[in-house]
Amino acid sequence: MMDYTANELMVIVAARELRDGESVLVGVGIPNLAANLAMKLQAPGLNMVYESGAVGSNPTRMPLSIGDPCLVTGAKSICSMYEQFAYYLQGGRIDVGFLGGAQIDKYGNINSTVIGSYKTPKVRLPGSGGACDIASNVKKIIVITPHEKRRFVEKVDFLTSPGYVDGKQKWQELKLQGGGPYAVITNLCTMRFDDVTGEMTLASVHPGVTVEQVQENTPWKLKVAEKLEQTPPPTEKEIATLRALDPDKTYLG
Amino acid sequence: MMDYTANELMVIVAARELRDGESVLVGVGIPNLAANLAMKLQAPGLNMVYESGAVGSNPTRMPLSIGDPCLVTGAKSICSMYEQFAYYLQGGRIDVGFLGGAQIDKYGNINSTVIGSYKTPKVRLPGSGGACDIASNVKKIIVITPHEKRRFVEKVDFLTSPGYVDGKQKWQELKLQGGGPYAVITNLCTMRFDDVTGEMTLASVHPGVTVEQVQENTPWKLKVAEKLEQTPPPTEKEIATLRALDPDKTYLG
Amino acid sequence: MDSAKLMTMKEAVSKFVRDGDTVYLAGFTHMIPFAAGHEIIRQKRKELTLCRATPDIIYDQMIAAGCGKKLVFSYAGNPGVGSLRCFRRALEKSQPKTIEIEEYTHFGLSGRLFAGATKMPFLPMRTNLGSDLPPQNPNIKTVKDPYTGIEVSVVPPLRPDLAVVHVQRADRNGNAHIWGIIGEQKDAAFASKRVIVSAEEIVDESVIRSDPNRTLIPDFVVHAVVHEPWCAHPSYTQGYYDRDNEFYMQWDEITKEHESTMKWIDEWVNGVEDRAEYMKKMPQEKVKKLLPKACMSAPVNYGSV
Amino acid sequence: MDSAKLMTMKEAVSKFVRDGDTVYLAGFTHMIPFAAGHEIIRQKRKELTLCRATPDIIYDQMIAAGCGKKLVFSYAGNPGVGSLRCFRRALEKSQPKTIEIEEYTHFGLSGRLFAGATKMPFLPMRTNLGSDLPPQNPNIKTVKDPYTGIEVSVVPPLRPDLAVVHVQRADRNGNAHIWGIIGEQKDAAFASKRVIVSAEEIVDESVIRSDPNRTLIPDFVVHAVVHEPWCAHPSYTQGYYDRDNEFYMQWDEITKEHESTMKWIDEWVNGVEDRAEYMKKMPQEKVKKLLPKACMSAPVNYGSV
Repeated sequence: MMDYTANELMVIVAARELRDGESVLVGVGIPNLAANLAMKLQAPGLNMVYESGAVGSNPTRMPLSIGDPCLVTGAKSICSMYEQFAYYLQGGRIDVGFLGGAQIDKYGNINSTVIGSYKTPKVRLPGSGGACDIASNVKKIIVITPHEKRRFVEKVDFLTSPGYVDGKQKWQELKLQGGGPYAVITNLCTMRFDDVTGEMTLASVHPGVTVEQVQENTPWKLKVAEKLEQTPPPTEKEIATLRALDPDKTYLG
Repeated sequence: MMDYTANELMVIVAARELRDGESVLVGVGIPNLAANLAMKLQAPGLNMVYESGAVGSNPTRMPLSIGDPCLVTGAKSICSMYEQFAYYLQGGRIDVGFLGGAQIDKYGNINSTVIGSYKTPKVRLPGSGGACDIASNVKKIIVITPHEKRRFVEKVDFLTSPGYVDGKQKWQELKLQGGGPYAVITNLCTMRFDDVTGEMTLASVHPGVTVEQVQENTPWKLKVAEKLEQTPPPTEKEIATLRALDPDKTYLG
Repeated sequence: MDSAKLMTMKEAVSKFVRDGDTVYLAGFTHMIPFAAGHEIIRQKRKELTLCRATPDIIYDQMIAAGCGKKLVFSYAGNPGVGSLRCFRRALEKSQPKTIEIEEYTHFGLSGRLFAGATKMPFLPMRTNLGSDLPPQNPNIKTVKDPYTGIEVSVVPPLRPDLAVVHVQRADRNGNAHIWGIIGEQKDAAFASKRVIVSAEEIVDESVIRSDPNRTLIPDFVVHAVVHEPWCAHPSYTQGYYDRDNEFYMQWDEITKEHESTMKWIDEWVNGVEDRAEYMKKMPQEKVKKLLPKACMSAPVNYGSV
Repeated sequence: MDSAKLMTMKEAVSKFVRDGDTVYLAGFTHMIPFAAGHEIIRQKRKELTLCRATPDIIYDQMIAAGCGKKLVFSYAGNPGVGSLRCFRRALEKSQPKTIEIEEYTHFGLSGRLFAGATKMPFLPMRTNLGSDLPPQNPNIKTVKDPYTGIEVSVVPPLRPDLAVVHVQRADRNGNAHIWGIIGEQKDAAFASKRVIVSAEEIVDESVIRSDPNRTLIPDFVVHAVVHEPWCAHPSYTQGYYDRDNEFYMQWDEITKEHESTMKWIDEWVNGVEDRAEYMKKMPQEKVKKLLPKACMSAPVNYGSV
């Protein structure tokens, strides 16, 4: 078995979630790598859309920001900022959106705005950007995050991007067109969401990880799926393809 | 004094209404000629915007439609249909709009939809197109029309594009951003609108025309301005410039 | 990349246009897809809800041929010429059959399409108030502006079943470059459930990728790609052929009676197999007259970093 | 044609930017007009309401220099790097002075600008619901959709006093060609009462007219035209120079303290006369590294009829 890092594992597990022909709203870093990896493997017809308005980019380097010039030259299409959000996201054209944040809670709500109170912040974070808009409109939200107690909280300090809010009933009342949180991928496991309650549920533990380890790093009593799975380890092909995508280890370092 | 036709006179009188630096929403035919004439004379910096999304066109021939390819090649800018109405008209960027129609009434309301009733039309006309949108949003509406009894009516069969509706009070209640009807130019005279009531008022009679003649061709008792003016006859320069614009007499025939 | 999208207009219409569909054959004066309209007539589609800001000659023909149940429009004239006589005969005399109408202003209808393309719940706009149109069309409503308290006019999104959009050049997956009057081309494609893109030229993906800002329609909203030169005649395609203004004037004569109209349709639509045959039938000196002189854009540098 | 529009950045800022203005220096990552921001700092404008979806380094600098009273934004981060430390210091510690905030999502803020550019009374959008943001921002309201009865989120139009928009090329009247990431460039120009366009190149009007579909900003909404090469550094101009990612990473170090930030500003902003001097001060091997290889668009034919 090959050696791999926690970041490599997360990227590979995330890439496996993508289906051929889907359209993905891609952020920089890990999600960008996951989408590019899926495209090289099982999803050659993946449509990559960037928040900056670039569609079907063909980057010659790993972009530092979603507005990098390398995402423009050789792209399929480019539109304005309002158009990107209006035609693609609100237009219901995006299947998968990747999100991250400082905190995520048991209903998949994400905080990327503030630690502490909004008016008197302990730590002021960048804010929503497109995150709330993505959460409200994509069919599947996938969150990739390190599994740490300070990130997994029972209730987020500030709800930036709605998951199932306080359960699936509330979500349905909001009449958002999106499908809600779909998977949370960490260095330890993959979690999904209960069909009825919308609560985060341990679905698959990664190689060498125990349920106890996951629970230790999750500050509430985590639900476990009836049929708990074992995440298949990365294949040699997955790892080799991934490393070729980030030879300078900009994101895999 | 030079000979000129009724159409030539209308175009020249209309062209005089345009100020340098104004933006004009131009239709084909007479209004197009008027705008082009003004640009060659007192308003070299006139901004011509077409309903089709073309801005600052530089046509090599007289267009039959506002979507003609000659309005595109060499234009300054082009935008989509929704954008044209949204950014330019609703955006409050247009000073003057030219309108015409089958009927116009004493408050400057225009009918270009139907003669008879809407459900069982006697004559079905093309409908609003952009006319109602133009009437609602430009600072000055200028109407150019032959002065005929069947066109001037006390009340239009169908109100396609609002003038002052049933008087200035109603207009103010509607909170439209446009300035309302500004001038009606016919082969006989120029009419303007009463500041207080919004009623059409004879402002200037064209060379050789009497007030009685105008009244005979207007089916209601037409108000006459306290200071009734005489329209100055076309100058040689106006006529020569105009004829050079339509050498084949497509619109001046 | 789904190369199976490339097909003939006959196949595209057969596969994607259904009786009873709400259709939007796009193009504001420019690039009106007449070849698609003719194929729909040949394949005898019926009960269609025909949406276009400007029905133009294309819907006049489809109405005469009996394809339409309803017309959703904002300006039913022959621009610069006069009436659309077939539309008027259907409305005024139910000939060949009656047609329902749903009418907007240009802003209203293009706004409905924009709202459909961007899935807005509804679209507020500064028009319609004071006009007699809203009382005739219950789809035009008002909403109180929560910021000023003023009643504003709103229209609902339009989401056609099918759009046909003609473009200058597309790759085989449907990424489309469009220039000149872009009208409702993009909005029609994004608003519709099924999209046929026809193109004067099918080009390599690298041509599209050399200028992504020119790509108004990306492949993944497109279902069929048809290589159809001269698709738009008697409308035009900027840089490829001029508008046949002469024919637009002749149409007024041709359509004086329903019978004379049908004679033309039988000869020029039902009497030909496809657009290629239609163009072969056209006098060649007329075709030549429609060809423009070249007038190229100054290129831009995207740079490679 | 008002050739008097052509002026230096110093003149443009002096003439069109006033204390207390609501300003929008446009550019989503791309073509951020740093030269304008620096000139505003040099001319000591204050009490500005700074609007940008992504405040980026440019507003971080203006906040550190004390120009801002309020920040209207949707993502206050250094993309791919981390925080905007000057913004955080102002918010968390009122250093150098306190700053008010008004916060939206990207869709919300770009929507406000779009609504401002098109003078919509208000803009309905599918977002904000369920988030904790609306309770913190009374400008985000709801309206009942008259077609479905559902409550939808709405935002009001944004109409800044001043916009600065950097472009690749413009003519001397301000007709501007823009390509690459077009962000909020067009909306900022149309939404604002006064508009400064700065350009890498001033070209003849004939270049603009050779490709009217590329003109996102027409002259008559523009008040000043500034020929300002390298205006956007450390942001970039597609086809002209690359993003200086290295500087974006260095900014995180530079701004560790307010003092170290002001030292940088004193050297690179107040210590130079204008953008030309700023560029002369830059190591030439660094400048060279930012120059891209050529990558030209395939031209299109507009045709002449």
